[in-house]
Amino acid sequence: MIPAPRFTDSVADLPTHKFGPSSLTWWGIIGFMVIEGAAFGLAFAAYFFLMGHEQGWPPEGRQAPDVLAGTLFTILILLSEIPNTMIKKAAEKRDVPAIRMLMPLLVAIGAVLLVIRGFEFNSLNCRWTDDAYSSIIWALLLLHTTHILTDWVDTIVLWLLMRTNLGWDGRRLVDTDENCLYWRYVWLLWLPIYLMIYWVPRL
Amino acid sequence: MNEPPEVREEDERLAKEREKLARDGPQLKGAKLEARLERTWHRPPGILGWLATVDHKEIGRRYIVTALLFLAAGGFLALLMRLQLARPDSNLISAQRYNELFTMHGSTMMFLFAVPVMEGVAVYIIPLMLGTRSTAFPRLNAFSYYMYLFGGLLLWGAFALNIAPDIGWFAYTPLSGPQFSPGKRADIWAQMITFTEISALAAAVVLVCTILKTRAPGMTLARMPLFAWAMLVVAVMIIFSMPAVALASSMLISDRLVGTQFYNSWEHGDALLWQHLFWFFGHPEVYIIFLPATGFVSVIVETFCRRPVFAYPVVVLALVSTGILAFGLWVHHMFATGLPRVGYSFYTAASMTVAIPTALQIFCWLATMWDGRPRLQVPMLYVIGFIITFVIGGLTGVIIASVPLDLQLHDTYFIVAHFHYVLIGGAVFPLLGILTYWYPKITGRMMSDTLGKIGFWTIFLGFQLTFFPMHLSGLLGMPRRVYTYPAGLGLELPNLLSTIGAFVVASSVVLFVINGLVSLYRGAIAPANPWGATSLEWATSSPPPVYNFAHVPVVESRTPLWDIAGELPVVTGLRVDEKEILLTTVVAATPDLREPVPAASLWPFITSIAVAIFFIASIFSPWAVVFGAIPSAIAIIAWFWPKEMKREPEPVIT
Amino acid sequence: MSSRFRASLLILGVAATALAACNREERHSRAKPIGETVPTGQSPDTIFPGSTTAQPLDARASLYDNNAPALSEGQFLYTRMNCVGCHSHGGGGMGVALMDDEWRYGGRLDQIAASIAEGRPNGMPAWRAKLTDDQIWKLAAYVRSLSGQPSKDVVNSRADAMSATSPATLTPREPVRSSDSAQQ
Amino acid sequence: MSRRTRAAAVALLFTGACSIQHYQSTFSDAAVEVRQFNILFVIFLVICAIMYLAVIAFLVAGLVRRRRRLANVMEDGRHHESDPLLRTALIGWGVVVGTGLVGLAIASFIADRSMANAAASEKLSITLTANQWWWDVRYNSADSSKTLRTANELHLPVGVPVRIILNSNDVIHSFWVPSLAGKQDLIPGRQNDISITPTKIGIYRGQCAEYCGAQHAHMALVVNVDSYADFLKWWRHQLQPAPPPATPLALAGYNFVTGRNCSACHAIAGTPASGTVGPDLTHLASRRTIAAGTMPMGKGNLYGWVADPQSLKPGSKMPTIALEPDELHAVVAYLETLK
Repeated sequence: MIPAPRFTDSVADLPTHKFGPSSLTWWGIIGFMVIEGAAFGLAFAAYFFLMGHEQGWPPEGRQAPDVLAGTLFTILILLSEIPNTMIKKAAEKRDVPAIRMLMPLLVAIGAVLLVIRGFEFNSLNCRWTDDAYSSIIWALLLLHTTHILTDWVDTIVLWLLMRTNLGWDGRRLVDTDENCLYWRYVWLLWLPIYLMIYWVPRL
Repeated sequence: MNEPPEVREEDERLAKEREKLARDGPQLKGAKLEARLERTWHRPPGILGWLATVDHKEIGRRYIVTALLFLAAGGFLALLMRLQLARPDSNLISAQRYNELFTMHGSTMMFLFAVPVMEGVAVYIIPLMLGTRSTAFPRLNAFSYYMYLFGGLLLWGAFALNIAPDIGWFAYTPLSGPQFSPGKRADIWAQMITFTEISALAAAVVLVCTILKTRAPGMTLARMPLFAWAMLVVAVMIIFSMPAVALASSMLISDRLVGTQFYNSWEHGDALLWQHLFWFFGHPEVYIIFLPATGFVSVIVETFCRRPVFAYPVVVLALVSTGILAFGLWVHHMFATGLPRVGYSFYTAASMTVAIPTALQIFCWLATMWDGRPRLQVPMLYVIGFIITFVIGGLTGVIIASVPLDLQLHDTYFIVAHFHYVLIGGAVFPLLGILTYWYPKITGRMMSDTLGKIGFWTIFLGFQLTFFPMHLSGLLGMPRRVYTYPAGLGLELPNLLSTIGAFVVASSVVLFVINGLVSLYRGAIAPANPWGATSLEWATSSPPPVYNFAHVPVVESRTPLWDIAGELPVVTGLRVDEKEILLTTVVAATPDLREPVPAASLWPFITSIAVAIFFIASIFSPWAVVFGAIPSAIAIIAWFWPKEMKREPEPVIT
Repeated sequence: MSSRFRASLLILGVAATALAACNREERHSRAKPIGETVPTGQSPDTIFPGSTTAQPLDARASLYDNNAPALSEGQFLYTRMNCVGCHSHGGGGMGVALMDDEWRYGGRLDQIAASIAEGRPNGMPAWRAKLTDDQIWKLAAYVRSLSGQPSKDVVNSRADAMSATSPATLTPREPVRSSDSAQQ
Repeated sequence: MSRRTRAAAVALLFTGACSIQHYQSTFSDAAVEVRQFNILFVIFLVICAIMYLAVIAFLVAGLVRRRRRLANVMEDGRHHESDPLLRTALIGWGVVVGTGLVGLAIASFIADRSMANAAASEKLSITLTANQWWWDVRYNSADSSKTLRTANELHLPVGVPVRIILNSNDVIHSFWVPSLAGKQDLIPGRQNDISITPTKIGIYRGQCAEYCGAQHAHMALVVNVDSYADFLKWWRHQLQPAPPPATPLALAGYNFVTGRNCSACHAIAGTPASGTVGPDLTHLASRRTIAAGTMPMGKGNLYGWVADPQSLKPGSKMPTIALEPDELHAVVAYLETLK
């Protein structure tokens, strides 16, 4: 009843991992990026929707956030792309020692970023309960902080992994490569948020 | 390269080992191969193994059964509501309880039945249809089921504890906000949303990756079964629409728990923000439920008309364009909110445009029947019932797309009639048809034909009796969501008819369940391909072995099993000592990678427990967000920590 | 009630949740039997600031003090009966502050109810004639919640109005001074 | 036209649907707006019916047609062929559906425009404020002595375009009088309006059409469309303050209502009772219903409502007041004088 097999060719010599769109996890990560992108996009839409029927933005009686902490954060997260790219390249070149050397740097940067983020919450000049404006900028900042946090933890875990001999496993190198991809996404997301929180209210 | 010597030696040793690795092929086939694969793929025994399974067939079965249970529960609530509405000024059910009933009914049907059941069917059948051994990310798949289950239990547990939400499935602010919904009812609703929407998103990612990357060699996008196309579109729609309701409900719950002001119009917020976000999700949601059903219809029509669906490219384009247009319609749920009228005309046009692809699809099915040789077996009967019923719903949809008409009909029983014609006629009928159709593949036995036919006619006629009169109740001025109505408005007769019809429908559902259960033990043993169908799920035994296919099949046309001369072309060379599937390229489906499949694991289950505690606790204290996140994070890390402490023997190819 | 709830929570979570569900979410829309009244133990002339009375807590308090719908109806009355006029949103003004820890005439639910019903010196009018006992109890429950007394899961974070105070779900529970030991 | 429209609508969809009272039904021609609705509705109905019949005809034909010995099916090995005629038919079908929809869209757009234009010329302005679960009605007038407040009942002069301004005090409600016009939401923090030009004297019933909480089902309002003369008569009468109590029983009631609980929430013009939480009671007895259409006005229902509103309309903001029997008699006796 089940049709008999007619053997064509063999896939025995195929590899078990490649970088980029061939990798299954690459598609998974893209999927989750799109999900988060959609969520952020809608949050942005909500921000401009609320801004849309206001005379002043921020609403009168409120002052816009102080830009210092946010700007520091932006500069640092942009700089973090340098070690990030180096790690990505190293992963593709299977240069494990370089990865082992660079990853702690990325982890450290992440830690500093989180500290600065703390100061950012302090420099918003409002509490989330004050009004819808305050609520939405708190929400944006919080949403992005969760992304920093999750990718930071992920980076730490990968770092520990790379320090073992497992680091030489091609599949782990693909993971590293894709973690770098995700970090890029995280700082790309930040740029519009930075503008919306710190500069749109100053227009 | 620059690895240290011990690593290089290790690699060479592994490379030698690789030569000895067991692969399927001419030298290893038949019973011997099946025994080896059985050993490799079977999950650990016992209750723990049951919780740890990552087999898409087991998970799919659980999805389907759970969803059908919620369907029964939601339907039971509908019966209670119909009893209350059978007579005017009835005091059978109190206002508060009735409001809980329709909230539970709507939320259950939309979030706990309609979407999950479609995902469940897809999770079960798609890998078989595509000729692969597993879904992508099987652990994520398991996780998504558990999240869904816990979300459902949360909602119904609350109902049992008399804290059911009473804000409608749409939860409009400010009624659902802190001031007008005191207590926890609304928070429970919002967290149920969080559960189901995480589950749906996870399932969507699994399906997209499965459909794009694990198709059998030769199954180009242009040869992909229409059901796979439908699910691909649906999964992408879920990915774009679900975040909207996630965002909206998070804003709602933070308004309620920590006093944010998103929906407070006195503090620069806006009650309509909720409606925009909710319907940006809520309208695509309807198509997320309907498009899989069109996939079912295509499958059934193809098999029972004995020819491929007419104008395949048109159907595919129709699916895609529906998926895109669905995101441009949400405002037609808000015509009465007083937004600028000119904008409304645009949404009228858009809402009408979306009728065109659907009309074309319907034509293609009818053309297939015309051109083919229809066999009127039970699944085909459901397709005919689908067309007769759904088209009415589609046309009333055109009617309410018009602003002046909608301003009268909006939020009346006319709408209730409309969307039940669309959702029951358009989704549940094909679902019942496809369950009858795939039942032998899933269980290995056929469903009773006579019971099936009786069941079809009772549900078809009962449905018309229930919902056709609702058009009339609406036009006679009966608004939705009222727990009673006064005598003398002419509403008595239509409501009584609806109530009677509801019980007819219920009885036929019971009949379907009985048929399903009896056939499980008494049904005729099903051969591998009882319907003489053409897609790959019929190329393996019924029920399929845990590894789906002994060899990975190769596809050479759009109708593989109809075009092979006796022998099914296959590729060989996958490992049999490790779980492995074949990845192919996205468009041309040429073999690309051998992907190791993760073993069964308890971590997805443990993670879902941690996350469930996290979410439910956060209803009662915002601090739970902080404390709950930690165990969840630990569980997730444990889940993703690579289990194989021995390294993969292949070189990297960049 | 709330203490009993917590105790039983430790013992048997599910049962407790059920209990909580029934009592905390139930709407007592049907008013109390005819003839029942707000406690009149302390009429204005026998009250002087700082007095404490060692009477047991009125049994009916448990119907209101941790009941979400009761609190929100109290909130409705608080604004619509214009308590805001004197007491503002609890911060006080012409009238005393209600969100601090000081209770001149007792911070216990039945004592607050008595204060509302009977009125107090220096301008607090008596509401007995204007509001039903049920309404007075609900109003008292809301007033008591202004200083964070009830458990956090029955209070509203905010009203749909100008935000005057920080969310009730986040207000710390004030200790109750110059009240009596029956306070939970 | 619209009578035929209605007939046609009924004949087409639900035979015999019109054999009953229509004071809350869209099958009506009591206003310009609803008439336009009916015309448009029938146009849509006809075109949709034609499309539906086409589909069903094709379905039946496809199932019953007699087939050539060799069909384009798998058994005959021709399943990759298909009837060339069908391709042209597909295109034809696409064109037909497309044009049909375009036509409907245009018809809808025209109707929408003309309604908007009708709205332009407004003579009478009313402010309707929704509350859980009753309607607060205010007739606006430049002269403040002429603005009048009532509840749960609208009186409109026939033939006069009226603009109703819609607000809400709490949650979202929706104003809907099916026999006169479509609905419009009342949204807290926003202001909507709707224009109606009644063309037929009569009594119509409207109902809140957006779920607004426990008693959503009991939030109706009555619309009286009167001749202009009758409307003015009603108007002048409503501007009068409440008459002083005549009988001693009514006096007792007056004292209770103005001195006790009632006055905390209700206002009665010409008396100390000036609460704004509940409906204005000045001419309560002249209205057709009690508690926003929950029950018809009458002595018995008044007794029931005053004695125990919470079991008649559970959750309503009107508390059950522990009245002694004599108080109850007195209160009802007084309320009955508020004609």
